[in-house]
Amino acid sequence: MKNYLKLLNFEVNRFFKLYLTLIGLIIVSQFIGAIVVSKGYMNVTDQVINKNQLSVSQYIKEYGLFSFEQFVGSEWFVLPILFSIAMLMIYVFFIWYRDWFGKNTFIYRLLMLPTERITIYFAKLTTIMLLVLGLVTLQILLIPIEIKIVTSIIPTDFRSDFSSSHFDSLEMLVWLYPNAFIEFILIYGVGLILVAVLFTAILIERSYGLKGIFFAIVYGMLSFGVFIAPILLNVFSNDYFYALEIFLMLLVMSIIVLGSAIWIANHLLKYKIRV
Amino acid sequence: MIEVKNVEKKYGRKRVLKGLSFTAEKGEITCLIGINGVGKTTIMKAIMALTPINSGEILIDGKKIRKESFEKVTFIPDTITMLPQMKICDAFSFMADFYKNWDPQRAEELLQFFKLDPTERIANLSKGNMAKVNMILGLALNVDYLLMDEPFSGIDIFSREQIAEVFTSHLIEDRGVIITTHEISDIEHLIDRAVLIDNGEVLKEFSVEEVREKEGKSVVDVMREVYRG
Amino acid sequence: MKKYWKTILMSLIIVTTIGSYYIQQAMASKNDISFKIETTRGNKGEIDNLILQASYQSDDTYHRLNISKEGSTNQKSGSFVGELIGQYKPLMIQKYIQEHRKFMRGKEINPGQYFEDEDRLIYTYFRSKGLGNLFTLQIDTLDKHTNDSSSFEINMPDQVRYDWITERDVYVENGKIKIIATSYLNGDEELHLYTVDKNKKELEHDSILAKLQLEERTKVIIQVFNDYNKVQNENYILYMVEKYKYLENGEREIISNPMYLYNYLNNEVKEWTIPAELKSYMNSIILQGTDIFIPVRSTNGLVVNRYNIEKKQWEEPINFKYPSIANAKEEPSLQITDGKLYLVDRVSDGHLFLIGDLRTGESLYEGKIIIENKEKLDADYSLYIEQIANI
Amino acid sequence: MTVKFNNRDPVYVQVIRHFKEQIAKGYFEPGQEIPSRRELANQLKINPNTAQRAYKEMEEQGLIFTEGNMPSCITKDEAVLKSVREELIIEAVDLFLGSIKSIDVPLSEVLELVKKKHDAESGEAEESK
Repeated sequence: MKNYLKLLNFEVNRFFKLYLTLIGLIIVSQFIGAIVVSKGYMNVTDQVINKNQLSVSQYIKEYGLFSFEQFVGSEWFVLPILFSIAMLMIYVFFIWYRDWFGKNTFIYRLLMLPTERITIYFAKLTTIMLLVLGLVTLQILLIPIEIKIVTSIIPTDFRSDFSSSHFDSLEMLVWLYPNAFIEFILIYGVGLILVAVLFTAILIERSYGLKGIFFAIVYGMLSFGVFIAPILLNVFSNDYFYALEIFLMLLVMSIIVLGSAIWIANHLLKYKIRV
Repeated sequence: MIEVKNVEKKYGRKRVLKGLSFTAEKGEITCLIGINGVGKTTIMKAIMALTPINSGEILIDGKKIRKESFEKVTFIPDTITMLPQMKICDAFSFMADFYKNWDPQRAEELLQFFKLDPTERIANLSKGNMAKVNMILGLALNVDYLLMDEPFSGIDIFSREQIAEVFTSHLIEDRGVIITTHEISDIEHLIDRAVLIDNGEVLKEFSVEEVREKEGKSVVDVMREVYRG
Repeated sequence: MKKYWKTILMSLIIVTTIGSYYIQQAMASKNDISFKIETTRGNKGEIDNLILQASYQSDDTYHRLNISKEGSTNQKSGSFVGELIGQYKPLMIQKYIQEHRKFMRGKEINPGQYFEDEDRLIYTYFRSKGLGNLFTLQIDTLDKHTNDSSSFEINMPDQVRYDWITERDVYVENGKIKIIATSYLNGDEELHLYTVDKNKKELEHDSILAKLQLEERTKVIIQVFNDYNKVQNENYILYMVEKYKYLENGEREIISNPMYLYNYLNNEVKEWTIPAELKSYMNSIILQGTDIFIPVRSTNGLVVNRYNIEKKQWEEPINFKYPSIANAKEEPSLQITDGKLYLVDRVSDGHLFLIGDLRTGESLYEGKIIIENKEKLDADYSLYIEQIANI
Repeated sequence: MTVKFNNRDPVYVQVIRHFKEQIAKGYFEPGQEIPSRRELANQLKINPNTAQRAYKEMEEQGLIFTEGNMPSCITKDEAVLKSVREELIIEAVDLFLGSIKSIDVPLSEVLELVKKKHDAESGEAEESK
């Protein structure tokens, strides 16, 4: 357990500098966006009001209030999120391959540590989850600040009230920030399983070289197949099962998929891995 | 002792190790000798379970390798096993963090012996110095067995001499050492046992002093016989 | 431990932020609107096992809830858990699933496909067989006493080719299963009556009650007035065939909308004319047993006009007195089951909930549905009752 | 104290001969302490196991003795010392005879030459002192 924590901390440290730049990028882009979008809105309203001499209430009746969702939907807000997701997806692979390639052979050191080699797998898996949840947390913390920025630029009578949760405006955000905690656990649980399966696929490739890629793909599809088997089963038995039963079966399947991913990874790291 | 018992290994269809067997005693320096590509490095990786073997068995003190073994055996490959952006002192604290029998004093001693600055970044070290730091990562561990892959190849003459001195020091005494090399000349009188290897097979395994005593032959003479014969 | 400050710090921030975000989300939904029923008059027992499936709407918040005498339980709209336990299925279907879990497997949730009486529950399903829109009709029967079920499938004749078929009502009587269904084929709409002989397990008769081709700009809808949400064994079906077209200014102009009464027993279709003064209340027509009710909100209550189909005459209208609000923006929610009228209508301080006996016209129970957390009151909220069922 | 080892004779034998030469030359007085195994390995750049073997062999031959874990010392036994000197001289003579045999010169002539060479050298040694 102690080795797991040390390895976890070590992996986090390795990515920390890049992580800080990512966080910096998100903050800068979203803050600038908040200013730009709000200022842009105000300029437009001033022009329209002056041009056709409208009163504020007439303008509002005609063009409606500024809602925070207009900022959330803007590219300033969305692009850094997409960029971070892409970066993390790449790092899911890079977190392993960097140990093999590059000037050094750090994988030797990792595999020669006096600890179960599966600890390396768990440490890297937890690192990815920490990085993902870290950005999820960042966004939750940034929203109130961005609201302050917007409210400082757009006077109250031009904007709707910003109280309700802002994560249900964009399809993508509804997935990243479900409104029930149980849904949060399920979604990020599936995310964890996806990363675990990807890790095992990487280890398969690392253990069997060229034909390893083929094995890895087959393994990935197999895991996906097993995971959605209950849904297929239900379709072929034309809806024989109730939603709750399907859900329970999916739960069992996901535990099987996760369990097998870990078991295979453990077996590979112990007996089949090649440096 | 480390026993390698008829180990078979294939890379795809190419048979790299063909039923290879030898033993390395604790307290002796065993040298695997063979030209490049005969599978010397592969054997070492196999011993450390860094590469799988198709059949055969490798025992360390009678047991298969498991996580505790890594406190008793260490492997110094021909490239450094630390991150380039690490300082030498970071590398040492990493080792101290994970290995119970990492000996900081000995590491310090070796650093002074090799005249290296602990705050230096690994990336900026010369090839020779990098080899020395890599060496310290193994030597400063209180292990029973030390596997070194081509410790002398491709580094400057002065570093080579410094490293050779290590072999005559207390650091090696009563530890099992396996080193690999493809030119035996400069370390012939350092080793206890020689294992001549050619494309994945052991041609001859002998005690160097015995051969000198009985047949008055140097290792190079034996090699000439065996490889040409 | 201090060496690992980065990881520890990160984990702490993550746990606290996400934790507090979801606690705050949970809090937010906890103090959502909640209602309770306060009895003002009549016997309390009437509402004992009643559940009102309602939806609450005020400017931009909308969510569904179940109101009963214990209070109201929120169904977070589209909550995953609610979905899982089938909370959003019509109450009648939920009841069937509870009682006949095995029989109900894989069944659709449209009450119009079911027929129930003391000893049987019958389920009908038009299954389209892949491309070319060929259909088969599947009939499952559950014997409530012995609890075993049988099922047979009939291949619909070749000319039954539609994009899709929606069952509206099922009526079973001495071996004959009569299914009223609207079928659609690229825009055209037909109201069919399929008669299936239960013993011979074959389609006996397929008559078209109403058929309309889509002329160029005219639109057509067939509206069946029987209550969609409940499985009622009415002997009659009242339906209207409305033809209308859109004028340039987007207004809808009705060309014709004759209404017909179909009698399951003797297979007769008769045209039925609604009195002119009641025409504007057509949308709240309810057919129950052998009566057609048309409720009209009056200044101080509700007048329920009643037409007896068998006697073919309008009977004495029943009226219920309560301080209704003349031009309230909400329609009264009204449901008639087993001779009782269940009415929910806007009154000054909330919603009146009235249960009246249609035969005698006197109100059995009167109560008020009011918002519990007063501070949450926002004047122009609206409460729409989708269905009232006793569980 | 650097020694050039050849690769054909066992290293430990060469170490022992080196010690015998030192004793014969009087570099090591009887009873004098000699370096420990570890120091010797380091000085001569040889494998500690070899140094270990050499010491064991010398002890058997009585050249050195070690009490408890005190450092080893050269023997004081005159007989052993004398035999060491003799052994080396004989060895040198064998070597000398082996090499002049091939030149086929009468023994007396050779001895004459050796005496003259020896006197000249010892004379020089006298002046230089």
